[in-house]
Amino acid sequence: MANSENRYLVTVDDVEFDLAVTPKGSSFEVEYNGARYKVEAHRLSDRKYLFKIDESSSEVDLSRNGGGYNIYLEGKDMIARVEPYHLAELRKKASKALSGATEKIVRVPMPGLVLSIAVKPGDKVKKGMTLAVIEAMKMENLIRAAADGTVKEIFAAPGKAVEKNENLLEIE
Amino acid sequence: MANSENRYLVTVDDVEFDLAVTPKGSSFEVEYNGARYKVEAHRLSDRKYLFKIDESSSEVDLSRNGGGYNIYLEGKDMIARVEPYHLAELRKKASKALSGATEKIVRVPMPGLVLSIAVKPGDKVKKGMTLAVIEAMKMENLIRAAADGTVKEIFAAPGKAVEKNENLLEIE
Amino acid sequence: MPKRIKKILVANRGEIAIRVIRGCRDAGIVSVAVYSEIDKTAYHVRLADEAYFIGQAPARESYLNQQKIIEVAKEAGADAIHPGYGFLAENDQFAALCEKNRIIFIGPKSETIALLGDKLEARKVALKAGLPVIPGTDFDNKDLSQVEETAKQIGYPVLVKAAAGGGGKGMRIVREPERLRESVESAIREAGSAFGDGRVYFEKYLENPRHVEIQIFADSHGHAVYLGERECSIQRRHQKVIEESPSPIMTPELREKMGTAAVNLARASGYLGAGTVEFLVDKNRSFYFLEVNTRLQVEHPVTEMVTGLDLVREQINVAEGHSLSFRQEDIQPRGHAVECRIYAENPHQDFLPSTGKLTEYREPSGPGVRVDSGVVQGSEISIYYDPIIAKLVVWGTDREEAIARAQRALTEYRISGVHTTIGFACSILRSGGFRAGEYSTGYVEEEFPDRNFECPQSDQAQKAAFAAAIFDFLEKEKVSLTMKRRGEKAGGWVQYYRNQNLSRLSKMR
Amino acid sequence: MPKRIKKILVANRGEIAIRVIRGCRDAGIVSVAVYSEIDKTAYHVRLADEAYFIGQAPARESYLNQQKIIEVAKEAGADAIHPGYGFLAENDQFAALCEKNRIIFIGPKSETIALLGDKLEARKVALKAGLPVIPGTDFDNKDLSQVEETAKQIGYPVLVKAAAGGGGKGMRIVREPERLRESVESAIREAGSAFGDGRVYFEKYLENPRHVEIQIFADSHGHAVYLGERECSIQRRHQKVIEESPSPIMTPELREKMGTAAVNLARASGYLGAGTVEFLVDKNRSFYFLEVNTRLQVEHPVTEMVTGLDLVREQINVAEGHSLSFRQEDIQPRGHAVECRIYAENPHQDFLPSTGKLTEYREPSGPGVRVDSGVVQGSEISIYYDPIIAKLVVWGTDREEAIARAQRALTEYRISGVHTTIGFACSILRSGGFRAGEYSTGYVEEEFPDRNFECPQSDQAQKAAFAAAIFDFLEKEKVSLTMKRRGEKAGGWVQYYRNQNLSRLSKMR
Repeated sequence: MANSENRYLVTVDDVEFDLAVTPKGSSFEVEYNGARYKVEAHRLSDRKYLFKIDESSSEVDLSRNGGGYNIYLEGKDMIARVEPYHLAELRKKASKALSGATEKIVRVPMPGLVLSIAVKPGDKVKKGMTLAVIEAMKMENLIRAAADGTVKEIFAAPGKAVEKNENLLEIE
Repeated sequence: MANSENRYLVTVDDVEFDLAVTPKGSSFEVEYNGARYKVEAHRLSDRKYLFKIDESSSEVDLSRNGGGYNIYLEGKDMIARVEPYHLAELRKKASKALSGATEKIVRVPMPGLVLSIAVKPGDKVKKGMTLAVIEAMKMENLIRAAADGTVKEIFAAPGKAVEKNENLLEIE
Repeated sequence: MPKRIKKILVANRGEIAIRVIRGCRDAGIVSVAVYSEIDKTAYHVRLADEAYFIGQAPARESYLNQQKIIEVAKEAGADAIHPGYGFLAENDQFAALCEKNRIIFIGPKSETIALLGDKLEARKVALKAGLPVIPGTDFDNKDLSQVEETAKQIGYPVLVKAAAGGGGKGMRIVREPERLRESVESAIREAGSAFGDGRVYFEKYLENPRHVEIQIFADSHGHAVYLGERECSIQRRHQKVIEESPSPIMTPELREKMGTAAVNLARASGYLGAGTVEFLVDKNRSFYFLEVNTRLQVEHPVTEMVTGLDLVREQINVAEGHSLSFRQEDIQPRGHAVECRIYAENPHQDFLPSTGKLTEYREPSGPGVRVDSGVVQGSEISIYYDPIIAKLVVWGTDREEAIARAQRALTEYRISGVHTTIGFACSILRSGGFRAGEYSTGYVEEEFPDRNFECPQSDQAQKAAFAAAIFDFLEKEKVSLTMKRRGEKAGGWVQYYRNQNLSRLSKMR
Repeated sequence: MPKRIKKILVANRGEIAIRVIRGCRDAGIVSVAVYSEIDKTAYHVRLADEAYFIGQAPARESYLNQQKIIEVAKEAGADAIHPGYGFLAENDQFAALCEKNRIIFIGPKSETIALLGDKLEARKVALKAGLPVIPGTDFDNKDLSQVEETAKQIGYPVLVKAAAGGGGKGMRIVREPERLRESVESAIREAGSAFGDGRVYFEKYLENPRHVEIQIFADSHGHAVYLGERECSIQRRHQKVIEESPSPIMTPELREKMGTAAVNLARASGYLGAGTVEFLVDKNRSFYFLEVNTRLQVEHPVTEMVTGLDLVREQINVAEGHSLSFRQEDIQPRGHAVECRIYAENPHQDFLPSTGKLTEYREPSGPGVRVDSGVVQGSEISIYYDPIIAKLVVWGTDREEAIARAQRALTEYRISGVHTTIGFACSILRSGGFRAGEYSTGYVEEEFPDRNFECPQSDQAQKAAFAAAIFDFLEKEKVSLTMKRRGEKAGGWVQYYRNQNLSRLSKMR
């Protein structure tokens, strides 16, 4: 992938798509599976768009549904979820780790700026609870607990610029 | 007409309809040309209504256009203007008077409350200019000049309750 | 003495009401719609010349309210009532009520409806008229001692059916002798409570036959004809979903045999108007009488497309007392027609009806395409009535062209707001068995055990992934901008977002 | 050697592009759309399998850009180009450019287009092939001395026409000898500047003839047939608006004569594919060759409805090098078809094109109705292209039924946002002369001198008055409430109004 900052893992129903999106003037370039596609998006009405992928057009109904999107396209209803690739990796690693030995140190998944730390030492956390918010890739990324535990130590502070894989906090 | 308060002169393109509208529960009774019609109005979408007149339904596009309405109905575009019957009478009398001897005294067309007087003695007025606003028949009625002239005297004041045909002001 | 019908009350709703209203308009006849509370802005109300309110949403308080409908017909001055299909269409009491009130019921006489509505009686009439019926017999419900002997003569598996039947109630497939008695007893109980008539009978159970039906028409002057067949074996939940004419298994000889049989039954029952004689056809092309539908069929447009006739208009013609406008030899079917019923159902959830508002509704059109629909954009699909949205009926010079056009039309269809059977229909039309014309009533379950029905586009998921990623990208840009502009007043970024980023979702022309 | 076409570029937009794309899809051929800047979300772009941008809105920068279209065809790997009608459809240079680039041009050979596009040459070919032509002659533009003598021989009135003609340019009706010379000279000047070709010729001017045309089809194996006629005499601004088949004046003998004449012309000109031979027919049913349109005609669906053929598919078939799929004796027209063109025009303002966004667009459907449209709800009608919105094509077993259905369908049509010719079409269809089948090309002007075109409902104004009065009543209640609630904060009454009074405009179900 040329530009890992714009790399996403999109899950449509149960199928995963690893792709990169780069704006090009008024359209986009999408890199997927080794190929590059030119994508134009035109708004038709309220929640309806015409997406043109290379030379092929599709009418797409698209609306937010919680953290994902409801999509209706060519007779098919789908649910799509979009994650920055790094976060998706982290999530997967976390759930894998969970099934083996629990990872105690929570690390920064991508270079960014710590916006807030939601916990303090001694707090009990549940799996999925937000631990910190990091601004990166032009968006707020929520760092969540991969398993239940208690916060032991915190290594970062709001306002701090952090590097990838830097220690964020420790849970035991 | 049973209820002159709800009597209207509706002009559709160049044709006049003298009718009365009475709300009846969730629908209306319209009296026209000696007959009574039951009319239901259902909103279909933004500017679109289903009007059911007795047993016959019509889809009607209806939107304001200045003082009137743009109406599209069964393939035909029309412009409708709705006036309380008394005002329409006054307007007609005024324009008739204008073509003969000019009526100098502007009278109150219906019992009501003077909301405002828009002119003062000595003002030059042009035909069509608003002279006063009277609240009556649950609406604000604009009293307009029927011809050019100069305001000579004013007989009423804002807040005053007025009777039908009471003198309002004089123009010379 | 022929009587000119000037005004028809259409005692129905949805697509069939609209079909009949259109037929009235084409014939210069005034149409009167009736509607329930939730149908007050329904399309059939808008399209009819007049419309009358008849009660609350539940059908028994409105569309099944015989007395109210008769009252409205009198108030409106309607000469005739067209019942469509469903609701009161096969109700002999309603037909009799019309007759009593001197309103023409557009359908057979009430006694014909009663006779053929009783499956056991219909079977007897068919036998008498020389039609092949499925081997079977009725028996005395009170003495079940000979049941096992009778079943043995017919041969297992046997089908237990209710005389007053319909909708599969009181019906049992029995494959082993030891389960027979309990099945018969429970069928009697079920039929008794469903129809107030516990009479049941046996038929030999045919495994996956084809369902082929003959359209008949009879007038009051002794003429009766058949208008060819419709193949209706593509079914889900034992209800037809895709029909075609001609049937892929039909030969001119078989058509003439089945047609003649159907006409014989029409004559034997004193039939009047449009009707359908349903047959089962086995692998050897032997056919067996199944039942008669004494009304216009959902799938009648398939016959209209190949014969060029307007069946509603012909119903009116015959109801007026005229002779049929055609003779048997005038019927020269041309080309091939396929109907796909579009239901508001979720094929992935066992065809569960899907309710909601049609936020978008755009029909296909162009060469060979006819859509009989009951809705427009903005219509609401409610829990109260049949979830049929429309019937897509497509004609082609041959079967291949008809199927190609049907597939094309299905991809042009746009319905948002409810689940539909469009993807399901696409799947069927492109499946091997259907294309080869080799399918029976068990086809859907056999071919699609995992219910994986999709429209032909293979890469919808990939397209959706691209669309979601780009949309998300733009949303994230928005969040980023928010944070960079913290000091600014609320709403600032929204403006910026709209101006700068959504312009990438370039404005509609 | 027949070549299978796998991919077709459709060098057009709007309804005809969609018609061809549908034909491609029905035949399993990949379709490629091209589009200008303002057409980027147009329906033909959405419907095609692929779509390529070819330039700015003005046609000469996009749909007439021959080089660009050829480039796109190569890039997309299209085997063939279908030009539709208009734009490049009768451009022999474009056809030649396709040939040069080894792309199949779906139409006649470039030299046939060139030959028949020159009206003077076409006239010569017709004469040679034995067709009756309107008495007339060409003459040497440089020596006008014999012009008066020639005109006298033909007899006044005479029609001066440009050889390269089209759209009425270079055309003059001359009723008196003293105006002849100046008319000829000005026609030469006009033709010269319009077509770069000043050649003109004479024809006798027929007063209010009927315009009847014959659909022809020819393959590359020497077969040529005629598919019956279309009557196209209902015109406004000298353009067809309502067409039907068969023509009300047609007899089997006349059809055979005209058809044979048209086929002879096809043979004489080495014709390939679909074409239309236009004739004028006078009161005595004498017919005269007018011109040949070397392309698919706007009104081709009328022929499709009565013959059951798919003309686009047959064009592709012939372009692939196959023989025609039917012989003359296979053509058995059935029933009657009527087409009403729906234009975005204001019939009350001299048919001025009307632009805007289609805020509502709902097509009619049901028995016998086909709509070939180029738009969907939300589409924009721009100043750049032909203002045709759609063609409503209706079939019936006879002329009366076809007309009744067309009238019904017109009343079902819902278009908001632009003026349309729907009311105009209603007026024509119910006018006495049209119903009697007695009309000529002068009909619209003769019958509707005051242009009072309306849909049949007589009381639209009264209904509008009721609607306006009720709406106004509710609005006034709002104002009254405002005044009674002066002390309250702004917006309070709006809330109240919405809650209390608009509930009278009871919510949609």
